[in-house]
Amino acid sequence: MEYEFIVDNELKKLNMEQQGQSHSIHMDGHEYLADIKSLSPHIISISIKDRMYKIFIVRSKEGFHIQCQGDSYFIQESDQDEGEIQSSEEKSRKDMLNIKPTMPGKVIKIQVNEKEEIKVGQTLVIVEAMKMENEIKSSINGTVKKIFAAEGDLVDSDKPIMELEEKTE
Amino acid sequence: MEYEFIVDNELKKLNMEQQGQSHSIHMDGHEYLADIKSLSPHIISISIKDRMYKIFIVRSKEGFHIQCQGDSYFIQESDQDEGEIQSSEEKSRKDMLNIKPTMPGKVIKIQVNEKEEIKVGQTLVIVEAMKMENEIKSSINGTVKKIFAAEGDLVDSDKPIMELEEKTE
Amino acid sequence: MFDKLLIANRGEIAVRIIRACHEMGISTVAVYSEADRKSLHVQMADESVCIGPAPASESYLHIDRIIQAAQNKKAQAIHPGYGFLAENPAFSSRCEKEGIVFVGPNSKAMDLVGDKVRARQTMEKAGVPIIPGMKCVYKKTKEYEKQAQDIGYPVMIKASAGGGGKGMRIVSAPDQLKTALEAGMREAKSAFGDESVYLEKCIQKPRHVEFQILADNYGNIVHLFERECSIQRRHQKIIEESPSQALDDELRNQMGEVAKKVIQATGYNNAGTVEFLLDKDRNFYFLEVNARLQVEHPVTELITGLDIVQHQIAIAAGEKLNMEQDSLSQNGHAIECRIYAEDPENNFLPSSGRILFLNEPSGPGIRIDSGIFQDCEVPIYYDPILSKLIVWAENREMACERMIQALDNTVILGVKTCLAFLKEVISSPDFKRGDTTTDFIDQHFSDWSSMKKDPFTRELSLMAAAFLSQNQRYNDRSDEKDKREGSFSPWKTLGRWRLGRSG
Amino acid sequence: MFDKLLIANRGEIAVRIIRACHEMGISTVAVYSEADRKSLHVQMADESVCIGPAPASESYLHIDRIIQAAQNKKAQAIHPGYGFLAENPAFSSRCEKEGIVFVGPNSKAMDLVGDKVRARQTMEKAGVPIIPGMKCVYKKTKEYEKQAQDIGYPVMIKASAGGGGKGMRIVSAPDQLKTALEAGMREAKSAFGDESVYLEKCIQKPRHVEFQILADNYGNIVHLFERECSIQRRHQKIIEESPSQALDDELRNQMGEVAKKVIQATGYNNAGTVEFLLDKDRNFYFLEVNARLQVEHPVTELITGLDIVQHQIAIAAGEKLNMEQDSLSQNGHAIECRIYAEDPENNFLPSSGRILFLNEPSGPGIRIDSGIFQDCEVPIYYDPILSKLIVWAENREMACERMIQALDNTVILGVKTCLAFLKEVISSPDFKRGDTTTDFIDQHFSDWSSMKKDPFTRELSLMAAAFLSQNQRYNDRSDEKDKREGSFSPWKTLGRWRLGRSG
Repeated sequence: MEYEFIVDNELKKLNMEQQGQSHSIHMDGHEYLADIKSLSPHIISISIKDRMYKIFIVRSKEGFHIQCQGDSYFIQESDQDEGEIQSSEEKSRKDMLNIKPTMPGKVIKIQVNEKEEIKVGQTLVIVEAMKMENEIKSSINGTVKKIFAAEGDLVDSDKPIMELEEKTE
Repeated sequence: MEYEFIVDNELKKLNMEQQGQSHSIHMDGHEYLADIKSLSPHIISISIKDRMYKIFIVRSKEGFHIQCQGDSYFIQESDQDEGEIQSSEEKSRKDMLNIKPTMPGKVIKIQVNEKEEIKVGQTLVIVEAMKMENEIKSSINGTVKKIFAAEGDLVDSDKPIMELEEKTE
Repeated sequence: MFDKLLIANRGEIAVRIIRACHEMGISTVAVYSEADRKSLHVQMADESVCIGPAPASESYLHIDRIIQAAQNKKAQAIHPGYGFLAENPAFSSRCEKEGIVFVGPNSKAMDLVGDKVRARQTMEKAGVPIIPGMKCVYKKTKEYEKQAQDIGYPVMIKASAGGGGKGMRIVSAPDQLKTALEAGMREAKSAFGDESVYLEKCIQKPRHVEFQILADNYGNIVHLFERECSIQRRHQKIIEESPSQALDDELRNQMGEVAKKVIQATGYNNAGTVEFLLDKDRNFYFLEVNARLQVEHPVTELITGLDIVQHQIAIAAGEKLNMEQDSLSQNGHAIECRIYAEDPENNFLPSSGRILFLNEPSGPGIRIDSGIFQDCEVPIYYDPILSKLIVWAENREMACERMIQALDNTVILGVKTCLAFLKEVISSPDFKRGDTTTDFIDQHFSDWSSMKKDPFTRELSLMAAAFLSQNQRYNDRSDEKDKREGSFSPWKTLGRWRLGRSG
Repeated sequence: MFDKLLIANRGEIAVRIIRACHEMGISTVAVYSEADRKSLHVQMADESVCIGPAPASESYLHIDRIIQAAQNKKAQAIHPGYGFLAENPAFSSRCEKEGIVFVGPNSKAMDLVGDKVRARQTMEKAGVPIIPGMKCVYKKTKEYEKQAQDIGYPVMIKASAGGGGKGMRIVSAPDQLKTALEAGMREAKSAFGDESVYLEKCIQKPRHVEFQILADNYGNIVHLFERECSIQRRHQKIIEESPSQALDDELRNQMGEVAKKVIQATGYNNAGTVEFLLDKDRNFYFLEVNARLQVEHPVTELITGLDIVQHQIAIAAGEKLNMEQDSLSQNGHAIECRIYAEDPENNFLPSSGRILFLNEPSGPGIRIDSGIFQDCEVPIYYDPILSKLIVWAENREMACERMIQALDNTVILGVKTCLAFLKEVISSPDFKRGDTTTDFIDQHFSDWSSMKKDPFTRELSLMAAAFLSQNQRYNDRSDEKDKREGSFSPWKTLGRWRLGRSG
């Protein structure tokens, strides 16, 4: 069976077929014969050539949260979030204009006003979470288009606090 | 709501009603006002008068496996196993005639034959599990009615190895 | 000894203190905010009292409510843990006034050492070496600008009222001073309720070496040797160890004696820590006294075999120290890693959420002081420390290897953690060599990214995801139940048969 | 040092050895039976080889298959753990023949001490006090009957080839001898592959005191002090501690020196244990040498700070002992509880099944050597030890309190365990007083029943069951998923933003 996943912003294709007690897997030109077993709802054991690997995994609606030999991964099924597969550049561009906190927190200080001109590196807003202050700075030259939050507001990590507009020269 | 449970061979009735954030519970003439919360799928926190109690619990088809402050319980819903509520005596009587191993294991030696007369305390069968031998002895005077297993058989804990018949004098 | 003690804290340290009390036969009262109803410390205490809404200012920092909880529950003593009210003299003097024993220093000594500026004055008088810098606090930016000029850039802004890196900023040029001062003051205010800050000369490439002290109420003082805590990010320690690689017995004795002098000069009692900066020429400077139990106290417990929390409580109850300096020794090597919910790839920003899966390591030489459990929530309101992983071994090399294995066996899914980062730090040649200075992270790991992950672990993870997609049985609860039912149930056959007896 | 080592065992001890190897940088090969594909030790090793069906005789006791696995994987050494082939001279001499280093004593010494009867002869010659009893093994029941008569009832039947209580029986009258001999021989055969048994005088109310030994390949021998292991059920230890309450320094030194003499007289090398019985008049008798790593070795590790497994491997690799007797000391107090899947209410009959829920304690002074994880299966084929809980504290009283708390925080659902029983033993006044003899359980706990449970915990359990019946959300997987999705996901915002940098 064919699977398509997104991991670390890359699309990965994988073919997995049951073959007796084992699974035959093709991926990125590699071929594996693996004995895969569930040890528990959240632990999977993969045996390849007498080597056993333990993968800790939790599935949520967004995707798979995984830890394997100290490395952490977040894997999404590609069909689930078609719109998400956009180029890294495009995504990073959108992020530059939509100012979001990296984590949920409280808006301590908004350092700019709507319509104000801003420069690269200028502090836009200070958000506090877990007793730490985080300054969010602009990465563009332009203007503040719209501010969605007020000082003292609790803000979520995926909702923009303000929207910027880039100066086109 | 009314609940009926069997625990330690006793039938226990319990009434539990939601009352705001709390639950009001009646049981054995006692009345409790408790704040009950799930901490995780297998941990329940019960708060009564600022005291918090942590109950570890897993539900299986047979019933609830529970540990609370070092004490272990197995609780069954009474409607689930109507037939199970038999008097202790009756149950223990049945157990005396149907010889089962206390745990799954291997039949090492059968010390009696079918139709053989047996006495209280006589060794009937020796079962080994986890490298330990367990002698199962008769608790009645009577005869061996039927033997279901042979030496070397792997036997389960809930299937009889032999059936006895009590001598009626 | 006390019958009942209230713990005015949360998380791993509250759990740690509750454990100590239970072992001493002391009944415990936990306090908690509305965000913490399901937290571990609340579940472990004998009694738990809700003291207000989630924000710390309305719960864990609310003196009146905590005192009231202690009085209602008839607790004879309060242990403040670290952070929150631990170093707040108003709280400790309030306890004294209400006749509740505060497990910590007397409020006068706390007041003195807590005011970093007055403490510096006292030390200078006592002949203890201090870092050049301000000897009083000012109101106006102008005055700070002048002081900074006198001290010479780079300067360090520090909160007058507390430690833990809160409010701390390095300023390397005059034009950054104003913004940094404002931010530092806001952070100080938010963390300690006092916005005073002062300036110190920035010592280049120092090691952070501190001495653990126990002092009873009768003037007996011992030090429990040093901890080195040079590995810091955002001015906050993340890895601590003992012994320090930089000390020999001579320097150790010398610093230990100075540390005891500091305690004596301030009239300090109970457990405390005297912090020093040690420069590369083996000069050491008094930094401050931490007037509380510290996050890293387990490191000292493992090398001395003493239970610092139990000794704190015994001292507070009026017992005499039952040890002499000469009877104490350092055995083996201990290292602590603080496991924070934070993202090392993103400047260690805190993370919050639900712990979806948790596996804690175990085995020889491994200690976990944990404040979490699988399926618990990590709230956004408080310090994001999840747990501490502490290892002990015969020597430093073995301790490093043990820590690397233990970190590998620590699994936390659902929130971001610094686990992979900690492992790389401990595994790095510079750390293994003991070349640890406070700029270690900035110097060696400023561009750290876990994107250097092993491509094979990524392939394995993809296989696991595919397997789970294909094979839903574990996600389908009813099927999981069937599996369980299929297995042998010991309760089915509740003991009728007895071995070798009449059945 | 070895590059690769094979562990010829399973369960907690295999896990323990794998950990030690990883810390030493040695690659590990696990072997497993078909019943153990999902077991912890298989998952932890670098490589794992299936060596046959579930019955031990076809897997963990199958010498050819284990040797072949070692050769295929190019393992230079084999660690046998305890039980299975650990004390089988045929196995160790086979290893020697194949050029594989056996981590344990040389086969000649193992042969000698493993034959309990020849060992007794050797000890008598060396002037070591032994228990009156048989000095050779016979074939016929008649001969045993005569010997028993000479020794005087009660007599003890013991397996000539092994320890661990397997094959052991107390016989108090002549008419029980024949059946007991047969059963003992069958058990001995099943456990060690050798049915030989012998008879000893039964010492009344002794303490079981043993000395841990390390001996390198160059004649250097140290003892790591004693362990007291008097608390036994079915002749198997369940609680061990060090120091013993019965020893003072004089007796300790005396017994320690005799223990070293035993090792010397037998030409023994690597780690081993010399067991003694100590009677109430402080007479001690040589019992046997356990020619292997013991279940209770962590107790000694905690009081000496030495990693016995790592030292075993170093000795096997030809390293010299890097310690002297005078440099060793006992620090504090350590207690171990063995957590078995067994039913203390039903004569400690083993239990098997699936671990439905597992919580292991953590915190200061707590060590867990575990062979299980949540959702693992406990197979019926092997020794039912699940894990070991070991605590360390400054003194015995504190260690007992710590153990009680730790037992309370250990939760295992799905199989029966001796947890509640262990807690009652440790809490009992007799144990606390240190009045521990090998008949302790029979004397104080023969009628133990957990039916003396607190009625209130029963009520709480009923409330929890009612709550779960009412509120199925956690049993309904889809609902649980919803809860998780609702919480903040740190991965949603995979690091684009960096603090204080251009976004």
